[in-house]
Amino acid sequence: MSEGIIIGVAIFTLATFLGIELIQRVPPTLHTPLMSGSNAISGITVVGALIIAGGDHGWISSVFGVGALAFAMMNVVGGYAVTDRMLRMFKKDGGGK
Amino acid sequence: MSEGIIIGVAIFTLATFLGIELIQRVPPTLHTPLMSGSNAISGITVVGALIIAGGDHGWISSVFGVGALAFAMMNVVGGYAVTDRMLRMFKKDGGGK
Amino acid sequence: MPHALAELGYLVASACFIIGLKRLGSPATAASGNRLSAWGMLLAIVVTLLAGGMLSWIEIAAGIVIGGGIGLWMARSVQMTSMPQMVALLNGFGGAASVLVAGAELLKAELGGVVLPVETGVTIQLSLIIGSVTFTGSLIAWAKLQEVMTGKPITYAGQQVVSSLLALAVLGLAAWQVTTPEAALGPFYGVLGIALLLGILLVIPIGGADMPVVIALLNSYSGVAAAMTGFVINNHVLIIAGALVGSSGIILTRIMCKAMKRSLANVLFGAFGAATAGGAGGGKSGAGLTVRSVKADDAAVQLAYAQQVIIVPGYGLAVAQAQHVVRELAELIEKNGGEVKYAIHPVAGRMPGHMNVLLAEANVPYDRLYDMDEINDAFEQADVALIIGANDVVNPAARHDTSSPIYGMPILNADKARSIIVMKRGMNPGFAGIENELFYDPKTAMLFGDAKTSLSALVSEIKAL
Amino acid sequence: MPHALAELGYLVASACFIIGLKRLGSPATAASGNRLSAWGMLLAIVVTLLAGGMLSWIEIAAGIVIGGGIGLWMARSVQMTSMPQMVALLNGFGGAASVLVAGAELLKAELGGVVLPVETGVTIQLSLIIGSVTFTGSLIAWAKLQEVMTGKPITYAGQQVVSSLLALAVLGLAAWQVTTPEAALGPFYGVLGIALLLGILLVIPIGGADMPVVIALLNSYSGVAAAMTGFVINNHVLIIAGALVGSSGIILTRIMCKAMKRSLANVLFGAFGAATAGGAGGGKSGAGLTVRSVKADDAAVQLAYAQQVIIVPGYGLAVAQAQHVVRELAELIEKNGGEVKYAIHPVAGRMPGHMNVLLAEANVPYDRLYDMDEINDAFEQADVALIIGANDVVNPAARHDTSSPIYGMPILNADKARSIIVMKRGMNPGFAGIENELFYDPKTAMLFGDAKTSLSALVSEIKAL
Ligand SMILES: NC(=O)c1ccc[n+]([C@@H]2O[C@H](COP(=O)([O-])OP(=O)(O)OC[C@H]3O[C@@H](n4cnc5c(N)ncnc54)[C@H](OP(=O)(O)O)[C@@H]3O)[C@@H](O)[C@H]2O)c1
Ligand SMILES: NC(=O)c1ccc[n+]([C@@H]2O[C@H](COP(=O)([O-])OP(=O)(O)OC[C@H]3O[C@@H](n4cnc5c(N)ncnc54)[C@H](OP(=O)(O)O)[C@@H]3O)[C@@H](O)[C@H]2O)c1
Repeated sequence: MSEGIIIGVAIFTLATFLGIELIQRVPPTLHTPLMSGSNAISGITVVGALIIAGGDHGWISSVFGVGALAFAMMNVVGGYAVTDRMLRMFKKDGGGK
Repeated sequence: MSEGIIIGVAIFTLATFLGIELIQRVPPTLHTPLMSGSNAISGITVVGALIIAGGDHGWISSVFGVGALAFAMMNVVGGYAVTDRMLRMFKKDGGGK
Repeated sequence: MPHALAELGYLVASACFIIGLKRLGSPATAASGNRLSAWGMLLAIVVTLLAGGMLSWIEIAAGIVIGGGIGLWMARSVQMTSMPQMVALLNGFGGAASVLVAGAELLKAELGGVVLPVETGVTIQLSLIIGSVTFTGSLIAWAKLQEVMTGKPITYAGQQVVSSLLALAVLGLAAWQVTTPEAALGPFYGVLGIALLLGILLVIPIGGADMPVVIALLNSYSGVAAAMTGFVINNHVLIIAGALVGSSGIILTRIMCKAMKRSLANVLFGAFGAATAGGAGGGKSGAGLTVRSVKADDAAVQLAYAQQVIIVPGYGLAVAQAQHVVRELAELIEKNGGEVKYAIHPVAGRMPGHMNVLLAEANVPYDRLYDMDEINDAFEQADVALIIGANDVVNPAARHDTSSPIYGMPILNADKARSIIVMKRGMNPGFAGIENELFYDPKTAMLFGDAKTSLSALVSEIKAL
Repeated sequence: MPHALAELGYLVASACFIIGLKRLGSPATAASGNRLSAWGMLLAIVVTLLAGGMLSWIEIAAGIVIGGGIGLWMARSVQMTSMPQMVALLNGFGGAASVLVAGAELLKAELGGVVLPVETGVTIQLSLIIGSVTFTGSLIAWAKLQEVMTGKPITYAGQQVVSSLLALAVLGLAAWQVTTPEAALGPFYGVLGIALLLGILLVIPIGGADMPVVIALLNSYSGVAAAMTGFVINNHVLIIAGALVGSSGIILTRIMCKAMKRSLANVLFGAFGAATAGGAGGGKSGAGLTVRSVKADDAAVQLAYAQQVIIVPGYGLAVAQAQHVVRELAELIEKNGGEVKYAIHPVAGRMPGHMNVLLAEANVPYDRLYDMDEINDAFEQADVALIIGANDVVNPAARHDTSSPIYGMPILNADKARSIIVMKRGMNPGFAGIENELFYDPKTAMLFGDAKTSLSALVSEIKAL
């Protein structure tokens, strides 16, 4: 096992602990936006997709790369936009009156 | 700047965020043991002290290494032991009756 | 862009995700938190574009425009009542992206004759498998919720044996690929095909109403898949973001299971809704008891003169899309001098926070919505508990009937109110497929009909008073 | 032991620290959490011993035995009332260890003719500076609390200018060392000497009663110093553990400042307790008002027949070491049919949680201790509020006197009780150095004398009734 992977595991472990602490505090009111918002974060694979799509690997780049990029972008843009739409509706005092 | 230092910064950042989340939840009842207990954790420099003391650096090892080791061990042992002493006193139902 | 600077950019992006998630924890800061998280994502994308020595800009532009466009269109056009499906679909896309990235890395190595280090091989396989299961599993969840396919559990003899064997086969093929230095694409296709199939097979035996739990779990998987991809391309922002999402999904899964008092294993393998639904019609409390039905005009009088009204929304509110009329009714009651509160059960609807989102859409201020623990003592002082399309979450059997499938689930004390009005279309059971004795309570009046129609009728009756 | 295995061991140790800290968050799990954290430390030590190719076992054994022995002896023999000093001392030792490790790394390089990379140089200097300030600063804090030196702020003209200049000098010397490739020990000694001096100068102008804030802050520094040492020796367990302690110290500092309604800057540079203490004797509310004094026998009667008694402990309880007698008294009152609760103000005493630890030592169950928010409404129903060596935390001036230094600090509503008994030795002000109008309230009776003596008298009087 290389050292790189252990550092990766360390980072993964820390981030997992942190995620647990952060999410446990979210009140039920916000669980649906939380789900779609965290879902958008998992679209971070867009970074991997860009590296593949932008590389010089012939059909792998154009098929896998562009496919991955499109999927990841749907996840990212769709996730953030829909979460924002939901959250903009949350108001403290009925402004709609 | 080398990559190693950025990974270090990443780990430091994650651990700091995590520390903040963890400590914010500790009720005032436990603030004193928390202080001494986290103080004991900062004795982790004992690892650095061991590496110096165990190395082959002549008087640096024997003076700085052993000195650091003794200081760090006081911090570690004293901190954990005194925290344990305090915490063993916390009881839910007056057992002393 | 030098490597160290790129790493620093990724670190800042990670911090944006963390702080964004933290701010998602309170209604007042949630919107800004989500935007911060989005800025972090943009930063990660820009850093990658600048650092990566991109060659094929046309491909990149195509991918971004197509994906971003579809995503934006979906986010704009989806109805608030279809949020669960939407999350399922997006989740599936995330899984698919992980599969494609990991697949590309594998193909590059195999076709280029490069022997990957074992740990990279392992993480590629994990990313492929988890991503594939997430992809097809999410699509099935979407189909069930969208009612493109039956919401009933699909079971067959030996189901779990088949699934277990397929899982073993996938692991075996993956191990083979990792340990064979020669280039071979067979196991890759095998792993891909079987994992995709497995995603389908694991989700079809789960009832449609359990889909929210499945979605939260698959959300967690998509995070883990992203983290694995991070190991593959050795990028820490993927690991951090993936781990955050992975833990968030798991926590939400646990919260839902706890609120329903069921184990995760029971949700995944219990085929809930198949057996119990059959017994619904002939439930024991139905025998010999009578239901008191009421017309809208009488109910309107009762509500118009009530001092304290507690509204209990449930899944039927979402089905009827009645959130706007509810607010109208509440405002009318308040104009007549009554006080209106909303009691939100943690698993009302089909997704955690479902009711909150619906009512927020209708501009109901979130400080009028009370969690179960906050409001349960207030029912005793309420003149009317107005139950709109809710069923299981107010079923008193959860308190005393040890044989009930919902026994032990904490419920809203609507039965403690001075009087109760229940709006539903007929006597159909709710998600758990069981009778509700509350409907036979002498204090209860049933206002039958679609919730939206009934509510509109109430509104015009009260206006006419 | 191979390198990767050692890394894994360190990772497990880090997880022990994290889970340990998490478990420290609830009284029921705190003791096991602290032990888990200690096991993590042991693991880290063992891993280092096995992986490091240790040469000089005698030195190591000497360091471990001496340090561990002293630490254990201190932990065993310290009195619970001296906890703040103990933490200060241990904290200083941690800082000293960081200094020595970083110093050794620097000396090795300088004497061995090795040119360190800039980032290593920078982290070594940070570790040296922060560690030195932590070391001497903690020693001063200890001396003030132990009353080895005066607890009063020591100030002189131009103090902040001198400190600022020294701080600049340290930074300049450190920068010089880092940027000079030639071996040079001058700047090293300079940095060390000035930083040690700075630690002293920064803490002497702070009043003894503000030491807990200083200790929490220095605790944070010692964590940061450990993390910097982690960067120097490139070891992640040091970085993680150091960061955890660093953030924990900062949070505790913030909690304390908030509870006192003062800014951190005011604590560090305000020389609190110097100016204000002077005005104490002639406080305005003292003029013309009279104090009602009471004897132990009368107070005993009042307590013996009270239904609801709320005990408000403060710093005087710690000074008098009266925690055991308090419990005895409470048990007596309960035997007579009364109910006793303890009201704990967040900054009662001289350290956060100070009262909790003291009362826990006397075996008072922790569920009898109520936080300010939980109990403040209960005072109105209390027959007697028994104030034992507390002063500022029950001073009503905090509510209405905008000119008071404690204005705005939330206080315990002891003045709302039907009657109030205050135990203190005389009319001396508390930590904030101000008069307390509560003592002049017609409802208040003062029982003068050392808290322990008065309490013992009460106990025997009640027994004799
Ligand atoms: N929220 C979550 O995260 C989550 C996740 C998984 C499972 N669940 C489960 O879902 C259930 C939620 O309980 P619930 O009380 O909200 O809903 P429910 O128990 O499923 O009951 C919904 C009721 O609404 C009525 N309804 C349907 N369409 C309607 C319409 N157009 N107008 C008026 N009424 C309508 C139905 O009766 P009619 O057909 O007679 O009208 C039905 O009885 C719980 O059992 C929970 O465990 C929730
Ligand atoms: N807890 C923390 O973390 C922390 C940190 C920093 C600062 N502080 C500050 O410390 C103060 C704490 O308030 P407090 O009400 O607990 O204490 P206080 O306001 O300092 O008052 C303590 C009182 O106890 C009396 N006393 C001293 N020795 C005694 C003895 N042997 N027997 C009986 N009485 C004795 C003193 O009066 P006599 O001399 O007349 O007896 C004094 O008025 C607050 O101002 C707070 O801001 C607290």
